[in-house]
Amino acid sequence: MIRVLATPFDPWSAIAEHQVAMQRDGEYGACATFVGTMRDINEGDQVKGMTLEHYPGMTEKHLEKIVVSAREKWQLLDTLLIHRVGDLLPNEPIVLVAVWSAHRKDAFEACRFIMEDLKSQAPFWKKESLSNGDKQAEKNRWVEKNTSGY
Amino acid sequence: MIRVLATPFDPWSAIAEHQVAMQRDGEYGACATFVGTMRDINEGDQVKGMTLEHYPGMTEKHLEKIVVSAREKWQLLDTLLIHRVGDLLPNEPIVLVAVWSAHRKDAFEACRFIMEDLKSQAPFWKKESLSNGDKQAEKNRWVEKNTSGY
Amino acid sequence: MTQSKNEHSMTIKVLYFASLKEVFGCAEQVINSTGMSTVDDVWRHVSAGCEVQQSVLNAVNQEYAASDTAVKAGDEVAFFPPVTGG
Amino acid sequence: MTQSKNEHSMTIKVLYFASLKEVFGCAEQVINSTGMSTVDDVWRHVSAGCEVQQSVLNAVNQEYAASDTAVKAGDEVAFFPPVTGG
Repeated sequence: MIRVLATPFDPWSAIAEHQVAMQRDGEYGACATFVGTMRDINEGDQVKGMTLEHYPGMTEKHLEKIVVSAREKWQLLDTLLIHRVGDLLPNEPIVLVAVWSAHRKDAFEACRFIMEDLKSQAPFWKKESLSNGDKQAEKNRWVEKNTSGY
Repeated sequence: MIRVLATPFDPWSAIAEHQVAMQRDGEYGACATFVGTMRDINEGDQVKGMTLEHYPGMTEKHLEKIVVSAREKWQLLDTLLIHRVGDLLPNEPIVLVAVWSAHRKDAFEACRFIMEDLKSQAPFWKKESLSNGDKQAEKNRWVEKNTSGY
Repeated sequence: MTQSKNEHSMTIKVLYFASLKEVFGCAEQVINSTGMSTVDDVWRHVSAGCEVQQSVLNAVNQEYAASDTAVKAGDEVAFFPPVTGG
Repeated sequence: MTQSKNEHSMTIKVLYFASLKEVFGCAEQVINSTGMSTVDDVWRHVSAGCEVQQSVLNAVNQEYAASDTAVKAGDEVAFFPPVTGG
Protein backbone atom coordinates (compact mmCIF):
# COMPACT_ATOMS: atom_id res chain seq x y z
CA MET A 1 0.00 0.00 0.00
CA ILE A 2 1.24 3.48 -0.90
CA ARG A 3 0.03 6.64 0.75
CA VAL A 4 1.02 10.29 0.31
CA LEU A 5 -0.28 12.24 3.31
CA ALA A 6 -0.64 15.95 3.92
CA THR A 7 -1.12 15.52 7.66
CA PRO A 8 1.06 13.99 10.41
CA PHE A 9 0.95 10.23 10.91
CA ASP A 10 2.04 7.82 13.62
CA PRO A 11 4.32 5.28 11.93
CA TRP A 12 4.07 2.60 14.61
CA SER A 13 0.30 2.45 14.70
CA ALA A 14 0.23 2.60 10.89
CA ILE A 15 2.46 -0.48 10.76
CA ALA A 16 0.48 -2.26 13.48
CA GLU A 17 -2.82 -1.62 11.69
CA HIS A 18 -1.49 -2.61 8.30
CA GLN A 19 -0.03 -5.81 9.71
CA VAL A 20 -3.44 -6.89 10.97
CA ALA A 21 -5.27 -5.77 7.83
CA MET A 22 -2.96 -7.60 5.43
CA GLN A 23 -4.04 -10.98 6.89
CA ARG A 24 -0.73 -12.79 6.56
CA ASP A 25 -0.59 -14.13 10.12
CA GLY A 26 1.78 -17.05 10.44
CA GLU A 27 3.34 -16.42 7.02
CA TYR A 28 5.73 -13.58 7.73
CA GLY A 29 8.82 -14.33 9.77
CA ALA A 30 10.44 -10.98 9.10
CA CYS A 31 9.40 -7.36 9.06
CA ALA A 32 12.02 -4.71 8.32
CA THR A 33 10.99 -1.10 8.65
CA PHE A 34 12.50 2.33 8.23
CA VAL A 35 11.11 5.61 9.53
CA GLY A 36 12.65 8.92 8.48
CA THR A 37 11.92 11.79 10.85
CA MET A 38 12.47 15.53 10.58
CA ARG A 39 15.49 16.64 12.59
CA ASP A 40 15.81 20.08 14.14
CA ILE A 41 19.35 20.57 12.88
CA ASN A 42 20.64 20.23 9.32
CA GLU A 43 24.09 21.20 8.05
CA GLY A 44 24.76 22.97 11.33
CA ASP A 45 21.65 25.17 11.18
CA GLN A 46 18.65 25.13 13.46
CA VAL A 47 15.62 24.08 11.42
CA LYS A 48 12.24 25.15 12.74
CA GLY A 49 10.04 23.87 9.96
CA MET A 50 9.99 22.25 6.56
CA THR A 51 7.74 22.21 3.52
CA LEU A 52 7.65 19.09 1.40
CA GLU A 53 6.61 19.72 -2.17
CA HIS A 54 5.86 16.87 -4.55
CA TYR A 55 4.67 16.14 -8.08
CA PRO A 56 1.15 14.77 -7.64
CA GLY A 57 0.54 11.90 -10.01
CA MET A 58 4.18 11.22 -10.81
CA THR A 59 4.89 10.68 -7.10
CA GLU A 60 2.38 7.86 -6.74
CA LYS A 61 3.42 6.31 -10.06
CA HIS A 62 7.05 6.40 -9.12
CA LEU A 63 6.54 4.94 -5.64
CA GLU A 64 4.45 2.17 -7.19
CA LYS A 65 7.26 1.45 -9.62
CA ILE A 66 9.81 1.20 -6.79
CA VAL A 67 7.66 -1.32 -4.94
CA VAL A 68 7.07 -3.40 -8.07
CA SER A 69 10.79 -3.41 -8.69
CA ALA A 70 11.51 -4.56 -5.11
CA ARG A 71 8.96 -7.35 -5.46
CA GLU A 72 10.75 -8.56 -8.58
CA LYS A 73 14.09 -8.69 -6.79
CA TRP A 74 13.02 -10.22 -3.47
CA GLN A 75 10.36 -12.58 -2.12
CA LEU A 76 8.00 -10.22 -0.32
CA LEU A 77 4.62 -10.78 1.28
CA ASP A 78 3.55 -7.16 1.64
CA THR A 79 4.85 -3.59 1.74
CA LEU A 80 3.66 -0.35 3.27
CA LEU A 81 5.02 2.99 2.09
CA ILE A 82 3.87 6.31 3.52
CA HIS A 83 5.33 9.73 2.67
CA ARG A 84 4.39 13.10 4.10
CA VAL A 85 3.94 16.25 2.05
CA GLY A 86 3.09 19.82 3.09
CA ASP A 87 4.29 21.65 6.20
CA LEU A 88 6.21 19.67 8.81
CA LEU A 89 7.59 20.43 12.25
CA PRO A 90 10.71 18.89 13.79
CA ASN A 91 10.22 15.32 15.02
CA GLU A 92 7.37 14.62 12.62
CA PRO A 93 7.77 11.46 10.55
CA ILE A 94 8.56 12.11 6.88
CA VAL A 95 8.63 8.62 5.44
CA LEU A 96 7.79 5.07 6.47
CA VAL A 97 8.78 1.90 4.65
CA ALA A 98 7.73 -1.48 6.03
CA VAL A 99 8.41 -4.78 4.30
CA TRP A 100 7.07 -8.19 5.32
CA SER A 101 8.70 -11.39 4.13
CA ALA A 102 9.13 -15.01 5.18
CA HIS A 103 12.86 -14.46 5.78
CA ARG A 104 14.99 -11.60 7.04
CA LYS A 105 17.41 -11.24 4.13
CA ASP A 106 14.60 -10.31 1.74
CA ALA A 107 12.98 -7.94 4.23
CA PHE A 108 16.20 -6.10 5.10
CA GLU A 109 17.41 -5.71 1.55
CA ALA A 110 14.08 -4.72 0.04
CA CYS A 111 13.47 -2.14 2.77
CA ARG A 112 16.81 -0.48 2.18
CA PHE A 113 16.44 -0.66 -1.60
CA ILE A 114 13.06 1.05 -1.47
CA MET A 115 14.42 3.83 0.75
CA GLU A 116 17.44 4.44 -1.46
CA ASP A 117 15.42 4.56 -4.65
CA LEU A 118 12.89 6.85 -2.99
CA LYS A 119 15.60 9.24 -1.76
CA SER A 120 17.33 9.41 -5.14
CA GLN A 121 14.34 9.27 -7.52
CA ALA A 122 10.92 10.00 -6.04
CA PRO A 123 9.75 13.54 -6.92
CA PHE A 124 9.73 15.23 -3.51
CA TRP A 125 11.53 18.45 -2.59
CA LYS A 126 12.30 19.84 0.86
CA LYS A 127 12.44 23.49 1.75
CA GLU A 128 13.76 24.25 5.21
CA SER A 129 12.82 27.17 7.37
CA LEU A 130 15.85 28.19 9.43
CA SER A 131 16.14 30.24 12.59
CA ASN A 132 19.74 30.87 13.52
CA GLY A 133 20.05 32.87 16.75
CA ASP A 134 17.66 35.35 18.26
CA LYS A 135 18.19 38.37 16.08
CA GLN A 136 18.88 36.74 12.77
CA ALA A 137 16.21 36.90 10.14
CA GLU A 138 14.47 33.73 9.18
CA LYS A 139 15.66 32.10 6.04
CA ASN A 140 14.18 29.52 3.78
CA ARG A 141 16.34 27.27 1.72
CA TRP A 142 15.79 24.35 -0.61
CA VAL A 143 17.66 21.23 0.37
CA GLU A 144 19.99 20.79 -2.59
CA LYS A 145 20.61 17.10 -2.80
CA ASN A 146 20.16 13.85 -0.92
CA THR A 147 23.33 11.94 -0.16
CA SER A 148 23.59 8.25 -0.97
CA GLY A 149 22.77 5.94 1.92
CA TYR A 150 24.94 3.04 0.79
CA MET B 1 17.81 -1.12 26.35
CA ILE B 2 17.85 -4.92 26.38
CA ARG B 3 14.97 -7.07 27.54
CA VAL B 4 14.48 -10.83 27.65
CA LEU B 5 10.76 -11.52 28.07
CA ALA B 6 8.89 -14.69 29.02
CA THR B 7 5.53 -13.28 27.90
CA PRO B 8 4.25 -11.98 24.54
CA PHE B 9 5.00 -8.37 23.60
CA ASP B 10 3.69 -5.91 21.04
CA PRO B 11 6.73 -4.72 19.09
CA TRP B 12 5.11 -1.57 17.67
CA SER B 13 3.95 -0.18 20.96
CA ALA B 14 7.28 -1.15 22.54
CA ILE B 15 9.09 0.93 19.91
CA ALA B 16 6.64 3.81 20.23
CA GLU B 17 7.02 3.90 24.01
CA HIS B 18 10.79 3.61 23.91
CA GLN B 19 11.02 6.39 21.35
CA VAL B 20 9.21 8.78 23.67
CA ALA B 21 11.11 7.64 26.77
CA MET B 22 14.55 8.03 25.22
CA GLN B 23 14.03 11.81 24.85
CA ARG B 24 15.91 12.30 21.61
CA ASP B 25 13.21 14.30 19.82
CA GLY B 26 14.58 16.29 16.91
CA GLU B 27 17.91 14.42 16.97
CA TYR B 28 17.08 11.21 15.20
CA GLY B 29 16.44 11.34 11.47
CA ALA B 30 16.41 7.59 11.04
CA CYS B 31 14.96 4.58 12.81
CA ALA B 32 15.55 1.13 11.34
CA THR B 33 13.77 -1.79 12.95
CA PHE B 34 13.47 -5.51 12.52
CA VAL B 35 10.83 -7.77 13.99
CA GLY B 36 11.15 -11.55 13.77
CA THR B 37 7.88 -13.42 14.15
CA MET B 38 7.06 -17.08 14.61
CA ARG B 39 5.81 -18.64 11.38
CA ASP B 40 3.38 -21.56 11.28
CA ILE B 41 5.43 -23.44 8.69
CA ASN B 42 9.11 -24.36 8.84
CA GLU B 43 10.98 -26.66 6.46
CA GLY B 44 7.67 -27.77 5.01
CA ASP B 45 6.15 -28.80 8.33
CA GLN B 46 3.20 -27.27 10.14
CA VAL B 47 4.45 -25.78 13.39
CA LYS B 48 1.92 -25.35 16.15
CA GLY B 49 4.16 -24.08 18.90
CA MET B 50 7.71 -23.36 19.88
CA THR B 51 9.76 -23.27 23.05
CA LEU B 52 12.64 -20.84 23.25
CA GLU B 53 15.32 -21.86 25.70
CA HIS B 54 18.16 -19.54 26.66
CA TYR B 55 21.17 -19.27 28.93
CA PRO B 56 20.18 -16.77 31.61
CA GLY B 57 23.05 -14.47 32.40
CA MET B 58 25.08 -15.20 29.31
CA THR B 59 22.15 -14.11 27.11
CA GLU B 60 21.99 -10.62 28.58
CA LYS B 61 25.78 -10.27 28.60
CA HIS B 62 26.02 -11.35 25.00
CA LEU B 63 23.23 -9.06 23.79
CA GLU B 64 24.89 -6.17 25.63
CA LYS B 65 28.15 -6.99 23.88
CA ILE B 66 26.48 -6.95 20.46
CA VAL B 67 24.98 -3.52 21.11
CA VAL B 68 28.29 -2.12 22.37
CA SER B 69 29.98 -3.47 19.28
CA ALA B 70 27.37 -1.84 17.00
CA ARG B 71 27.82 1.48 18.79
CA GLU B 72 31.56 1.29 18.12
CA LYS B 73 31.01 0.72 14.42
CA TRP B 74 28.21 3.23 13.74
CA GLN B 75 26.96 6.55 15.08
CA LEU B 76 23.87 5.56 17.03
CA LEU B 77 21.60 7.55 19.31
CA ASP B 78 19.77 4.64 20.93
CA THR B 79 18.90 0.98 20.54
CA LEU B 80 16.11 -1.28 21.75
CA LEU B 81 16.48 -5.05 21.73
CA ILE B 82 13.78 -7.41 22.96
CA HIS B 83 13.87 -11.20 22.74
CA ARG B 84 11.20 -13.67 23.78
CA VAL B 85 11.85 -16.88 25.69
CA GLY B 86 9.51 -19.63 26.85
CA ASP B 87 6.50 -21.00 25.00
CA LEU B 88 5.39 -19.23 21.82
CA LEU B 89 2.48 -19.60 19.43
CA PRO B 90 2.56 -18.87 15.69
CA ASN B 91 2.47 -15.16 14.85
CA GLU B 92 3.98 -14.14 18.17
CA PRO B 93 6.99 -11.82 17.92
CA ILE B 94 10.30 -13.50 18.76
CA VAL B 95 12.75 -10.64 18.46
CA LEU B 96 12.73 -6.88 18.03
CA VAL B 97 15.70 -4.71 17.13
CA ALA B 98 15.25 -0.95 16.78
CA VAL B 99 18.08 1.47 16.10
CA TRP B 100 17.88 5.26 16.13
CA SER B 101 20.47 7.42 14.42
CA ALA B 102 20.84 10.83 12.81
CA HIS B 103 21.27 9.25 9.37
CA ARG B 104 19.85 6.22 7.63
CA LYS B 105 23.07 4.43 6.66
CA ASP B 106 24.06 3.96 10.31
CA ALA B 107 20.55 2.88 11.33
CA PHE B 108 20.15 0.33 8.51
CA GLU B 109 23.58 -1.22 8.89
CA ALA B 110 23.59 -1.39 12.67
CA CYS B 111 20.11 -2.95 12.75
CA ARG B 112 21.12 -5.69 10.36
CA PHE B 113 24.45 -6.25 12.09
CA ILE B 114 22.76 -6.68 15.48
CA MET B 115 20.27 -9.18 14.01
CA GLU B 116 22.97 -11.22 12.30
CA ASP B 117 25.16 -11.38 15.36
CA LEU B 118 22.16 -12.30 17.50
CA LYS B 119 21.11 -15.09 15.12
CA SER B 120 24.60 -16.58 14.93
CA GLN B 121 25.86 -16.00 18.49
CA ALA B 122 23.25 -15.22 21.15
CA PRO B 123 22.54 -18.28 23.34
CA PHE B 124 18.94 -19.08 22.42
CA TRP B 125 17.61 -22.42 21.17
CA LYS B 126 14.31 -23.16 19.47
CA LYS B 127 12.36 -26.35 19.82
CA GLU B 128 9.41 -26.71 17.48
CA SER B 129 6.23 -28.61 18.16
CA LEU B 130 4.96 -30.07 14.87
CA SER B 131 1.55 -31.34 13.87
CA ASN B 132 1.58 -32.89 10.45
CA GLY B 133 -1.87 -34.09 9.44
CA ASP B 134 -4.78 -35.19 11.62
CA LYS B 135 -3.67 -38.63 12.67
CA GLN B 136 0.03 -38.15 12.95
CA ALA B 137 1.55 -38.03 16.37
CA GLU B 138 2.95 -34.76 17.57
CA LYS B 139 6.65 -34.38 17.29
CA ASN B 140 9.08 -32.03 18.86
CA ARG B 141 12.33 -31.13 17.18
CA TRP B 142 15.19 -28.79 17.92
CA VAL B 143 15.91 -26.30 15.16
CA GLU B 144 19.41 -27.32 14.13
CA LYS B 145 20.99 -24.17 12.81
CA ASN B 146 20.21 -20.62 11.76
CA THR B 147 21.12 -19.73 8.21
CA SER B 148 23.15 -16.62 7.48
CA GLY B 149 21.07 -13.59 6.56
CA TYR B 150 23.69 -11.87 4.42
CA MET C 1 -1.17 20.31 -47.07
CA THR C 2 1.95 18.80 -45.45
CA GLN C 3 4.20 20.31 -42.81
CA SER C 4 7.63 19.21 -41.66
CA LYS C 5 7.45 17.98 -38.06
CA ASN C 6 9.32 20.95 -36.66
CA GLU C 7 6.98 23.41 -38.33
CA HIS C 8 3.94 21.84 -36.73
CA SER C 9 2.53 24.03 -33.97
CA MET C 10 1.59 22.13 -30.83
CA THR C 11 0.39 22.65 -27.31
CA ILE C 12 2.40 21.33 -24.39
CA LYS C 13 1.80 21.65 -20.67
CA VAL C 14 4.97 22.51 -18.78
CA LEU C 15 5.34 22.08 -15.01
CA TYR C 16 8.03 23.45 -12.69
CA PHE C 17 8.81 22.28 -9.18
CA ALA C 18 10.70 23.51 -6.14
CA SER C 19 13.45 26.05 -6.86
CA LEU C 20 12.68 25.97 -10.59
CA LYS C 21 9.15 27.08 -9.86
CA GLU C 22 10.66 30.11 -8.16
CA VAL C 23 13.09 30.77 -11.01
CA PHE C 24 10.26 30.66 -13.54
CA GLY C 25 7.81 32.43 -11.28
CA CYS C 26 5.07 29.92 -11.98
CA ALA C 27 4.18 26.29 -11.35
CA GLU C 28 2.65 25.56 -14.72
CA GLN C 29 2.35 27.07 -18.17
CA VAL C 30 0.86 25.98 -21.44
CA ILE C 31 3.02 26.67 -24.45
CA ASN C 32 1.96 26.59 -28.05
CA SER C 33 4.80 26.74 -30.47
CA THR C 34 6.44 25.28 -33.53
CA GLY C 35 9.83 23.67 -33.66
CA MET C 36 9.58 21.44 -30.60
CA SER C 37 10.51 17.78 -31.19
CA THR C 38 12.31 16.95 -27.94
CA VAL C 39 12.40 17.81 -24.26
CA ASP C 40 15.45 19.91 -24.95
CA ASP C 41 13.50 21.96 -27.51
CA VAL C 42 10.86 22.65 -24.87
CA TRP C 43 13.53 23.58 -22.34
CA ARG C 44 15.17 26.04 -24.72
CA HIS C 45 11.79 27.53 -25.48
CA VAL C 46 10.81 28.14 -21.86
CA SER C 47 14.22 28.98 -20.44
CA ALA C 48 15.22 31.54 -23.07
CA GLY C 49 16.52 34.50 -21.10
CA CYS C 50 16.52 32.67 -17.74
CA GLU C 51 19.71 31.99 -15.82
CA VAL C 52 19.29 28.49 -14.49
CA GLN C 53 22.33 27.64 -12.43
CA GLN C 54 21.55 24.15 -11.25
CA SER C 55 21.12 20.71 -12.66
CA VAL C 56 17.66 20.19 -14.11
CA LEU C 57 15.84 16.87 -14.33
CA ASN C 58 12.83 16.32 -16.51
CA ALA C 59 9.85 14.05 -16.93
CA VAL C 60 7.47 13.50 -19.83
CA ASN C 61 3.97 12.42 -18.85
CA GLN C 62 5.12 11.77 -15.29
CA GLU C 63 8.00 9.46 -16.20
CA TYR C 64 11.67 10.41 -16.08
CA ALA C 65 12.90 11.36 -19.56
CA ALA C 66 16.13 12.40 -21.23
CA SER C 67 16.79 15.70 -22.97
CA ASP C 68 16.44 14.01 -26.37
CA THR C 69 13.15 12.30 -25.48
CA ALA C 70 10.52 13.09 -28.13
CA VAL C 71 7.53 15.20 -27.18
CA LYS C 72 4.18 15.37 -28.94
CA ALA C 73 1.12 17.57 -28.76
CA GLY C 74 -0.70 17.25 -25.43
CA ASP C 75 2.30 15.97 -23.50
CA GLU C 76 2.98 17.06 -19.94
CA VAL C 77 6.64 18.03 -19.56
CA ALA C 78 8.07 18.76 -16.11
CA PHE C 79 11.36 20.35 -15.09
CA PHE C 80 12.73 20.10 -11.57
CA PRO C 81 15.93 20.11 -9.50
CA PRO C 82 17.41 16.97 -7.87
CA VAL C 83 14.84 15.34 -5.60
CA THR C 84 15.20 15.54 -1.81
CA GLY C 85 12.42 13.45 -0.32
CA GLY C 86 12.57 10.71 2.28
CA MET D 1 53.01 -30.48 50.30
CA THR D 2 52.96 -29.49 46.58
CA GLN D 3 50.79 -30.88 43.80
CA SER D 4 51.17 -30.62 40.04
CA LYS D 5 48.32 -28.56 38.56
CA ASN D 6 46.67 -31.56 36.95
CA GLU D 7 46.59 -33.44 40.22
CA HIS D 8 44.73 -30.64 41.96
CA SER D 9 41.10 -31.57 42.62
CA MET D 10 38.66 -28.81 41.81
CA THR D 11 34.96 -28.12 41.65
CA ILE D 12 33.40 -26.91 38.40
CA LYS D 13 29.79 -26.19 37.59
CA VAL D 14 28.78 -27.59 34.22
CA LEU D 15 25.65 -26.49 32.33
CA TYR D 16 23.96 -28.12 29.34
CA PHE D 17 21.43 -26.50 27.01
CA ALA D 18 18.88 -27.56 24.42
CA SER D 19 19.53 -30.95 22.81
CA LEU D 20 22.67 -31.45 24.92
CA LYS D 21 20.58 -31.14 28.04
CA GLU D 22 18.52 -34.07 26.73
CA VAL D 23 21.59 -36.09 25.81
CA PHE D 24 23.06 -35.63 29.28
CA GLY D 25 19.70 -35.95 31.00
CA CYS D 26 20.29 -32.90 33.16
CA ALA D 27 20.66 -29.14 32.89
CA GLU D 28 23.42 -28.74 35.42
CA GLN D 29 25.94 -30.77 37.36
CA VAL D 30 28.78 -30.02 39.70
CA ILE D 31 31.91 -32.03 39.10
CA ASN D 32 34.82 -32.40 41.41
CA SER D 33 37.81 -34.01 39.83
CA THR D 34 41.51 -33.87 39.25
CA GLY D 35 43.18 -33.55 35.88
CA MET D 36 41.10 -30.73 34.41
CA SER D 37 43.09 -27.79 33.01
CA THR D 38 41.02 -26.91 29.95
CA VAL D 39 37.48 -26.91 28.63
CA ASP D 40 38.34 -29.99 26.64
CA ASP D 41 39.36 -31.79 29.83
CA VAL D 42 35.97 -30.98 31.32
CA TRP D 43 34.22 -32.16 28.17
CA ARG D 44 36.05 -35.49 28.18
CA HIS D 45 35.21 -35.91 31.84
CA VAL D 46 31.47 -35.35 31.43
CA SER D 47 30.96 -36.93 28.03
CA ALA D 48 32.78 -40.19 28.72
CA GLY D 49 30.43 -42.87 27.48
CA CYS D 50 28.05 -40.46 25.75
CA GLU D 51 27.53 -40.45 22.02
CA VAL D 52 27.34 -36.79 21.08
CA GLN D 53 26.69 -36.56 17.38
CA GLN D 54 26.53 -32.85 16.84
CA SER D 55 28.79 -29.85 17.00
CA VAL D 56 29.20 -28.56 20.52
CA LEU D 57 29.93 -24.97 21.50
CA ASN D 58 31.15 -23.96 24.92
CA ALA D 59 31.36 -21.01 27.23
CA VAL D 60 33.40 -20.37 30.37
CA ASN D 61 31.82 -18.02 32.88
CA GLN D 62 29.19 -17.01 30.32
CA GLU D 63 31.63 -16.03 27.57
CA TYR D 64 32.34 -18.08 24.46
CA ALA D 65 35.50 -20.10 24.92
CA ALA D 66 37.67 -22.49 22.91
CA SER D 67 38.35 -26.11 23.73
CA ASP D 68 41.82 -25.21 24.97
CA THR D 69 40.59 -22.38 27.19
CA ALA D 70 41.90 -22.81 30.75
CA VAL D 71 39.46 -23.57 33.54
CA LYS D 72 39.95 -23.01 37.25
CA ALA D 73 38.10 -23.99 40.40
CA GLY D 74 34.69 -22.37 40.67
CA ASP D 75 34.32 -21.75 36.95
CA GLU D 76 30.98 -22.20 35.21
CA VAL D 77 31.45 -24.19 32.02
CA ALA D 78 28.56 -24.57 29.56
CA PHE D 79 28.12 -26.88 26.59
CA PHE D 80 25.46 -26.32 23.94
CA PRO D 81 24.59 -26.91 20.27
CA PRO D 82 24.61 -24.14 17.60
CA VAL D 83 22.31 -21.30 18.67
CA THR D 84 18.97 -20.77 16.93
CA GLY D 85 17.48 -17.59 18.36
CA GLY D 86 16.08 -14.53 16.59
